Amino acid sequence: MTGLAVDDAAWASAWRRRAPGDKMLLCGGLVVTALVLPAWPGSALVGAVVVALALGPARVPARTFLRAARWPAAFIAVGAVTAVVEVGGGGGPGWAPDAAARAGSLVGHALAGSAAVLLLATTTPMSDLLPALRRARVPDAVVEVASVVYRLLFVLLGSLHTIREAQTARMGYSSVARSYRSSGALAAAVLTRSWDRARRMQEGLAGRGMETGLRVLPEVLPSSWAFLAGSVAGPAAIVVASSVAT
Amino acid sequence: MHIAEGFLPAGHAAGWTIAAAPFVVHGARAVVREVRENPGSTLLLGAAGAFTFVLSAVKLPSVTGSSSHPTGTGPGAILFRPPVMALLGTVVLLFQALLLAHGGLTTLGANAFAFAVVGPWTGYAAYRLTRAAGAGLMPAVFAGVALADLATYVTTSFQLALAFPDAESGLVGGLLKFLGVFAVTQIPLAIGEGLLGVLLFRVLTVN
Amino acid sequence: MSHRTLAARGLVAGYERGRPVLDGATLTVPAGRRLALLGANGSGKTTLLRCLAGRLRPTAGAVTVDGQPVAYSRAGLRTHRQTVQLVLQDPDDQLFSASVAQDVSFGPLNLGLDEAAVRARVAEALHLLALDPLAGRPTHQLSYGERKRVAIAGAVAMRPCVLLLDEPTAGLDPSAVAETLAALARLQENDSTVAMSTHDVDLALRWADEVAVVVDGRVVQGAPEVLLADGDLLARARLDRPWALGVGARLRALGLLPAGPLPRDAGGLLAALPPAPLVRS
Amino acid sequence: MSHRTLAARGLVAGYERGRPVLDGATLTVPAGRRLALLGANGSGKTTLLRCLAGRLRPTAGAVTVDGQPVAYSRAGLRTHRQTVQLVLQDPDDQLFSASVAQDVSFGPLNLGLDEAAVRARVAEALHLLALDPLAGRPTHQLSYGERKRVAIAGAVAMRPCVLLLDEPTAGLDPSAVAETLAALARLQENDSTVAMSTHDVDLALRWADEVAVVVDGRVVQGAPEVLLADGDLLARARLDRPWALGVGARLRALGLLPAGPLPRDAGGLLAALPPAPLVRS
Repeated sequence: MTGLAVDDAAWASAWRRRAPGDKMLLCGGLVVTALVLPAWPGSALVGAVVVALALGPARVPARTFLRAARWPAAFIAVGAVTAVVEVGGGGGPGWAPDAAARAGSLVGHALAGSAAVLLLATTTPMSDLLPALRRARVPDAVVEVASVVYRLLFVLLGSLHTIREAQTARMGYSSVARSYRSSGALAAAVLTRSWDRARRMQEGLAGRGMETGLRVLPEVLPSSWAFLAGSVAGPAAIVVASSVAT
Repeated sequence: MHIAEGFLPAGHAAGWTIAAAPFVVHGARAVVREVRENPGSTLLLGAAGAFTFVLSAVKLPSVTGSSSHPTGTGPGAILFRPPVMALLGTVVLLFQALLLAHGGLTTLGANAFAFAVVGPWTGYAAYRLTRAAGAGLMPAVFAGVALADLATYVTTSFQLALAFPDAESGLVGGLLKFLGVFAVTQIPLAIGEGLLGVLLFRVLTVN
Repeated sequence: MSHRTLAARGLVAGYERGRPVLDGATLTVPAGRRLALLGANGSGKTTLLRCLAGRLRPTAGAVTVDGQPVAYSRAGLRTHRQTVQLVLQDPDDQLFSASVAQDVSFGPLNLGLDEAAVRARVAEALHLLALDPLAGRPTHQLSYGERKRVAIAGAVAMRPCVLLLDEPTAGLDPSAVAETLAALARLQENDSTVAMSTHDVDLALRWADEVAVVVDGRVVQGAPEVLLADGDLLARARLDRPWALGVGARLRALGLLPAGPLPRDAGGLLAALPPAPLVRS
Repeated sequence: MSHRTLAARGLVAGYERGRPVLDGATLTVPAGRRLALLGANGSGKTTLLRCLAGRLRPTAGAVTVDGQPVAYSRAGLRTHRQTVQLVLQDPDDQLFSASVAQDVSFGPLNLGLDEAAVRARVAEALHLLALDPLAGRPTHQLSYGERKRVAIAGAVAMRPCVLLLDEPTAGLDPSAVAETLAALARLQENDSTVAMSTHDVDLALRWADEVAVVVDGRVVQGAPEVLLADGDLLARARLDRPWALGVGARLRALGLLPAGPLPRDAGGLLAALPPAPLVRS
């Protein structure tokens, strides 16, 4: 109920035990390839490869992947149409001269890029990515705050859903005015819960010897040479294929 | 609405990342200092970040029947101050990009500039100015939270207009287009988020 | 407000890892009788209660009140929520106002009642739950057991025909359990049908007129002394056998208990056993 | 790591509305024996456990380990926390990391151990709690009972001489209670002295070697079959009498139970009673 579909997919993914660095290299490479190549056929190829990897070897449920892609797709559609509408000139709004080509390019780049990020998101839990931030010289304190955010957001989302359900059952959302009052009480209740949680967690962790930070030992997720080679070769092949085609 | 991955040209994405960086680094320094002085504040800051994430999952009731979500940074800017929100907001954006597919990684800088820098600073300034003008706490909270929301979307529109100026009328035309699509529609929602902020602070001040 | 019969037929609901939590669950909460819903954690008790309360729409099957199926329209759900109220296990996720009276008034206010009527409802609900002295107290100062009763009062103020409670006694000490059960008895007299979920088989035996055991996504319903003596069913449901039935059966076999139903708790057993012989001091 | 005797003498602590929650509490957790701390909600069980664990400094009285009083200096508290670990009732109060193994590694890392030693401690703690299959799972996908066991594993990884648990079985279903008790037995064998608070008198009778009842800010300690048969004490402490002692006493008076200690649970009672006579079919 309170789970986030993308996060659930990441924990259940067949690539869960692959080294986060490997997956970041692959997805980073695909994002860059999607952005720098011409949309046709470059970004289209990236998109096809990403979907094939996600639904194939990574075994991300198709439903989760497509549902998650709806959000960026909606933004991309609205944004692209707005970008190629022309409002200057004498008459009312009209299409810019090269509207179709520009919109196509924009949509192609953005959809392929979004899909590549989604591949990383649906195969790698946040708690595997945060240690990578530490290696990227992000201060420990920041990484630790982020890891507490990750843990607590599920606790708070649980509270949010349950409180909203209780309010709904007691007719709290039966009119707009009541909805506002209920939402305000809901937000306030979640905020006081979050403070209370932090305070009690502080005692719990002090008892386990917390003195300076919240260091934990990440899992050992060994890197694979074959995967790394594929991660370099794949985008390179797309670049070659794209330049041959154009 | 955050700018999706790959939507901005590479130069723009890099430029906005550079623009947001000093604010986020400043926020990170503030957090590091805070945590060094008081190790327990890691948990409080984490709770504040989680609250900001969760607040953006609250449905804002709207008169038109369609529902939307608050940005969630306004109350945080007033409660935790803009420098801290610059960092927490960026962390929340990273989580939204990777847990909800809202926004992206190369566009993280641009989104952070709108959502974690301009929004909180505008909201906080509006809150302080309204207080300084002699208004009560609740009007100031309303102004701060509503303007934090609106400023975020105005900034997003500006970023998009800069990347995609109108073919005919250039930057101004582009700005009008994107404001029309992303910011004007946001006005009732900004008012809604302001109201939500007032209700939130009312409960907090009673307790 | 009057007792009503709430029922579920062939419910399929609550997918987890591709399999439904409930897979053809059928159950009746008979008007005016006490039903205990038994099952291990994760068996689907809460999912079933949420379906019965109209909070979760089953993917198949129907929920009915006095035989009428629930309509999942805005108006239909509104009616259903006034008929059936559910109180979940954790009180902290149901209390969201600053003071006890304020929290209990939330539902009646949303029903659009006038101030006097709201006050009357709040007073009645607090009284039924024996919470009158706490009316003005902030909710966060209350003990866990008190908060649980305030959460129940919030539902009771809606004057439901059927009140469903998820684990109302979990985490309570014996005296708080006794207070909660006494309050439920008053509610039942006040024409609300009460059903609760629990994994405490001893409590179910002592309290319930009927029990329903959730096992493998379905429900087996019957008399407490029959179902709770069914070792096979209890094992499948990962529940214990109530001690009173095991010990009672042996004592009956030894000729120490009179005919009739077996005693359901220690008090009943001691009353039914022969008195201790007088010992010379 | 080895069993140690943890004790408290004349503790005064935890003011509430001007009166101390504990007002002269004296208690011994004897090395290697199972102690159940009984009391109603709000009686001060948790305050007492927090004092024993060094989390709360009493305003008067002393906490000792093998007779040595705890020093409330930074170094003294650090030593004490390595000796005594406390697991709170709500697992979400001490699980802060997203993955099970990562969370359990927190304590050992704070002890300054190297990576290999930390991994060994994590594996050992998960194994003792029968959590090995969950090592790589995210905390937020676990059931309540699983999260409770992970919280215990986090404390066990510190290799405490004394492990204190606040209501470790509250809210668990019978099979989860059995799993938790089995894990506690392994810990006891592994040289950690285990004490738990509970308000379940039947569980205390079944599990504990000694019980300590918190009543009116003080503690009465003794043998389970003695204290839990003391109606006066139980009434003051707002606790029930375990059914097995009441029923057992009557059956002994009726000459049905052999000499020796009374059975402590249904299994023991059925084993001690004469077998049922064969019935013609």
